[in-house]
Amino acid sequence: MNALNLLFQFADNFAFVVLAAVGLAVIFGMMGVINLGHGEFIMIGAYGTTLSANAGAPLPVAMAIGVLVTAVMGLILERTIIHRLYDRLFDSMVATWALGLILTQGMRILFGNSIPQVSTPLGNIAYGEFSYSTYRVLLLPVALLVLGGLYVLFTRTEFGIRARATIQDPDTARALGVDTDRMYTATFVIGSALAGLTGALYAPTLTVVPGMGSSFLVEAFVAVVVGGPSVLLGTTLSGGLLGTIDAVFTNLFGTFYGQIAMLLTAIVVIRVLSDGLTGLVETVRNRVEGE
Amino acid sequence: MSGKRSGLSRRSFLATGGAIGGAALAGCLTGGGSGEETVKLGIIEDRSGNFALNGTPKYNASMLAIEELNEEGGILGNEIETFAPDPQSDNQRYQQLTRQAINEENVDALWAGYSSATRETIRPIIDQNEQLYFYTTQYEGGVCDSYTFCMGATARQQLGSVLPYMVENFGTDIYTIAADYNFGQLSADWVRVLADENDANVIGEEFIPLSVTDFGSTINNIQDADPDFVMALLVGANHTSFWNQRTSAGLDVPMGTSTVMAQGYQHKRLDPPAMANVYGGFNYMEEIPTDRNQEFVSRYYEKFPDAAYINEEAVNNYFSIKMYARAAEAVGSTNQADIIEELEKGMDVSAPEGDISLQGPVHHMTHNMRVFRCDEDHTITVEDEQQISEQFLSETVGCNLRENEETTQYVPADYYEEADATQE
Amino acid sequence: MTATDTDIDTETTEVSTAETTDASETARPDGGTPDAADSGTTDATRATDTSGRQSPAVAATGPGTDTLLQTDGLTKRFGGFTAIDDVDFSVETGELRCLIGPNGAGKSTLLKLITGRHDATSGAIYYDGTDITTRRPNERVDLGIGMKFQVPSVFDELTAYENMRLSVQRTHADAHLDEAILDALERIDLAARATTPAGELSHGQQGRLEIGMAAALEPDLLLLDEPVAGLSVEERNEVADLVTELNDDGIAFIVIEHDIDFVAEIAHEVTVLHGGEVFREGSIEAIRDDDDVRRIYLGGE
Amino acid sequence: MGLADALDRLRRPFEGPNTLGNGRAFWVGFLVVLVGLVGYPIGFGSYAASSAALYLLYAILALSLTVIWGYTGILSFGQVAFFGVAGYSFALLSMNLESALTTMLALPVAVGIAALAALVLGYFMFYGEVRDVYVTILTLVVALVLNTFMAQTAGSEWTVGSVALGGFNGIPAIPSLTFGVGETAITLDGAAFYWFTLAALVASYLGLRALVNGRFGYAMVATREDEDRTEMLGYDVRRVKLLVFVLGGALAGLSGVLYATWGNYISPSVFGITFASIPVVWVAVGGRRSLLGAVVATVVIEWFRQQLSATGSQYALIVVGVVLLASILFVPEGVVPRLDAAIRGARDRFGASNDAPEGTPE
Repeated sequence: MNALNLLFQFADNFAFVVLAAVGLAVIFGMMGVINLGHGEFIMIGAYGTTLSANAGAPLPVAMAIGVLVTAVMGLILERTIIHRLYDRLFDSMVATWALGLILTQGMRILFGNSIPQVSTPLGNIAYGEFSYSTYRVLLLPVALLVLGGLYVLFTRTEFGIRARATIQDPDTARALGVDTDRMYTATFVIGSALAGLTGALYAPTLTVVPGMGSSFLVEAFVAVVVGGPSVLLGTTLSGGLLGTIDAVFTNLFGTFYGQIAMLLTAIVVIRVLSDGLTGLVETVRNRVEGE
Repeated sequence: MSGKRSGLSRRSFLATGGAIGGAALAGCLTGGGSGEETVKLGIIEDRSGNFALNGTPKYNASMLAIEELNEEGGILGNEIETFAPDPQSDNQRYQQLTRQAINEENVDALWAGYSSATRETIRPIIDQNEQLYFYTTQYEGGVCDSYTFCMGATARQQLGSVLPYMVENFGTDIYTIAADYNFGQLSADWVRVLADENDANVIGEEFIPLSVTDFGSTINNIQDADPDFVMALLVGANHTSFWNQRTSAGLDVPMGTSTVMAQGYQHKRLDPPAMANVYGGFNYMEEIPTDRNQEFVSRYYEKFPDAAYINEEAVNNYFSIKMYARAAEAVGSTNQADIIEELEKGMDVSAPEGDISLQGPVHHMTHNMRVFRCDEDHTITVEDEQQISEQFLSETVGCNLRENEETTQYVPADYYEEADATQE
Repeated sequence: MTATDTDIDTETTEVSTAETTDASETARPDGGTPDAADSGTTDATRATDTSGRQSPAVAATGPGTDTLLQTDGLTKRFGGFTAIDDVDFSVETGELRCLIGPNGAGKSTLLKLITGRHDATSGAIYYDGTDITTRRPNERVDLGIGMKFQVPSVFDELTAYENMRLSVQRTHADAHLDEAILDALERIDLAARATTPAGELSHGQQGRLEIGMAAALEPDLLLLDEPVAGLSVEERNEVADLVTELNDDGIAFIVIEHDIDFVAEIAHEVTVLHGGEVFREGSIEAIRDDDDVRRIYLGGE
Repeated sequence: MGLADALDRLRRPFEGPNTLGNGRAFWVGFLVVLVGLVGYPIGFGSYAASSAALYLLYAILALSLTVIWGYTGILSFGQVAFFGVAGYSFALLSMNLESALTTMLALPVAVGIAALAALVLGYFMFYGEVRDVYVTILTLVVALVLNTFMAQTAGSEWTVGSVALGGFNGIPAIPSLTFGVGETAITLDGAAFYWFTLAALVASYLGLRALVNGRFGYAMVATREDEDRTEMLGYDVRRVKLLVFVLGGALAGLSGVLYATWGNYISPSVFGITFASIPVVWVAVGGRRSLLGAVVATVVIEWFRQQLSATGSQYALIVVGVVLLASILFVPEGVVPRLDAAIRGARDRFGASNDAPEGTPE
């Protein structure tokens, strides 16, 4: 087993888990809404990107359009549907599942079963007899940038403080003059935009078809649950853990074992750590501070 | 137009549903499967869900064939009706719709399903009802069934055309990557059998779950093994990601296939050069340069100007519907047992791919197999062409449906040492 | 936000689980809980406190003793914060004991340790001859410990009848169930509201219903956490009567209460908790006149 | 009077505040509908019966989720795991030991295996203090593990006895249920299968009505409302949840066996995320605290989806999505409880009701 292979595969897997999960994690962690249409939001981002690129936009611009389209869609859906479903966790699951159904089939009717795909830019990194797609490897720093950006947004800005106040205690936040409705809307739009970004980033390297969302959903769910309640730390930690496990098991035993190992890890983590990996970090920190 | 037709039958269904039970029962008894006054064909093809990409051209081509037949006066002087629901790529729904087609719509013949999983799901229902059924996808082979006619090329035919070509041109070390399900496993078995017959070696083999979209480790594994060529038997939308990823990773080993381009037209959908240096063994691609084919292609796009591609399966639907019509005319009725008997005598068929023939005793086709090459610009050229008959059932197994009733699927592992993966 | 002592421990855990943003930021609430302020005097109180302490107990409960409940060196820590610190505390059969102390003294935590809602960090709890330290809450209920929470926590969506049925069906066979439920409702004066969803009952009625449900389990020891907080004078008296009546039937009580008049009305013995430790124990009169108790209350507020 | 009283006594165990539809009028309606359902194959033939049988067996799956989710407050997203496990178990048992006697025995054994799987998973979760949405996701992940695992069993090494697991393609040619031995054996297909399924559904429905209105039902409802509080009344909440989960697993298993024999086929797609979502949809639309709601919604939704699919329209899935969205947004408590409330409202307005008001203890 080549060490660089393993490293690149890890980078690839880590980025995939983090990017698949981050939009779902923001919406679930901050609003308590499980978006079963998350995969379809990613699909919309990928369609926005691919269609813009096909229309002649340079790839970075096309990606920005993909993100924007998804964010606007998130805004519209939040104002019309999602905002009625706060505090109704399970209803929101059914509703977003239905939305996913509508989005998938809607795109099929509008654009057909497939659209011309964009090719992957940036060539490859060659080392010895091996090579790896540069673009896929670069998704790791991009994933880290996304996480860093969210960290700054939620901890260092006025908006972030208000948003967190809203989540912890909406009534008090409202009494302090925070427009909590707007905070929820903004959070949902950010979550949608992140899903759109994931779609935009993977548009040049995955197959963009109406049903593509389902390939993100499982990883996203598993990562969010394994991560636990703290959105950013949790997503980062589960990206690290699941990425490593996938890379190692895939390399040792094959792709099937990589998938199974990841799912089994999720089951064990949920069982052993009721608050996910962040719960573990919390406990350890409390213990250290307690001494 | 199909919407209108099925809308009609749906209304009549609702009407019967609303009527008193006795009347509906009487309707069931009189509307038998061999009614002379109408001809009704069941066309159950996916137009939504995972297989919509492959199913839609099949649906289109069926409608084209039926329209052409109707313009010529239909079958036995009757206009052809259709029952054409959308099974939404859901096998359980296929079961329901197949039962509806047989028991309620009383279809005279049935075309249904893309994947072998679908075929195996509905075949018990077909056999139980002794329903004439055409399965048109290129598939793993081995189905010896008194009521099922397999119109697609088998893995042995498809791989048998491309694999010897690859060995001759690139070398003897083969690395197989295949979708991890029944079709992929059996196709990989055939790669081993054919490698042995052509004095080549399979130096590596990897089965990839249908849900996988990330091929980083697979690409590394191929580079590690350093084969002369790869046999890529990948299936479905997720696996299509492989081509972009192998190109961007700089993996430039030539690849042979029986499963991409002719089914999911990846060379049209992906940006060049994703499919560069891919060689496929198929009975049909719409790029076949013959006049007969080009004329067919223009008829198709005239009827469906927005259609994306004509895939291998679409053409199999097209010629088999025409073939069915000829058989019905020959026996002078739509009696299913008579038509099966007629078809079992064998038949020469003029198809868009060329002149081919039905091998009656095994319910399979001798196809005009070509090796197609996709270049840097995604231009398709024909590299090789030969008639290849179905051999596994007719020669190895010795299946003869003219003499014995059967509903079996045979697998190569029972007949070839090389195909038995458990031996290694 | 009003931080009553009961809320301290739950607050700590709640905040840490509700923390949904980056955990590296404000992992825990600021250190300035009311307790941290109190426990500035911990060392001093520990010195005075030793005299009131009982000798380390062995399982001195059960048949042949008068002691129903005994804790031995009971300690509970939340992270770095010690809510209950090495407490030895006992209740006799049929006794009615009040538990008082300033906010953050650990009164509710002690009750939750006894009911099993919290697990002890160290120490042991004996009840009626059994070591119940690691028993699950429902097992402790089966042994005869009942509990009424601070905030009325009846099942809001179920009717008063259905609420009561949940208790009564544990002690009665099907044949007598209906009768027994109505009797139990009668006893707490709620028979007329049997079909009303509990969430629509008044605060006082909910409190009575909850005590009634706990009593219907036929416990030997009932724990009440601030049973009269927020009630009108009339409602308060009804609760006092109910408690006295049940106590007369032989049920022992541990009652947390701030309302010293209410305490005086019902209690024989009073235990004062402070900073997670037993500060004083004695008759209500003695405690009332104790200058140190007065001082910690004033200092604590 | 004597007969009416006797009938009233008969219905008492099935009534109570935990179910909709109490009182004489309801049971008269129930019997009328039941007679209609029993007569359906006679009126409409065996194809209609076999179509309807699918909806009825799905309704048993929906009931299994209602009892777990609606009554006990645990949303299991993985009911299909037990459905599939039982279906596969039945296939492997009946095909390995093919005889009338063994298909008869394979039914309870397969249901038992599903219940055992639920017992193991439930013990693992509830005695490990896994709660709320984490139970939901954990059960979903279990279904997905089974999906991933079964989908890769295409190779010839994955054979149990004489039966290949078949990977993605699944197992075809599963025998139909057969009762009796030798010449006297009755194979359940067409109308007979429909009646058997209907009987299983009615038995499940009535059994659950009796359960939720009895002692244990109260413990379930209390657990749903507030676990800590329930524990303080001496109930072992973990045990309550585990028992309900096992019961739900067994019912889902029964449904799964019926499914496997309905189409003589089972494949890993029963463990997939699409199929896993569907019971949640049925139950949410029907009203998750209503057993009747689950049954009605399942039958109506599945019939509707099938009709739409048969039209071949590309808008079929969009229509399904829109209808679901609308029902969640505008009828959040579920369609059947809403109808029940509307009927009772109308009755009150016209003062025609002689029945005791709902929820009155008797």
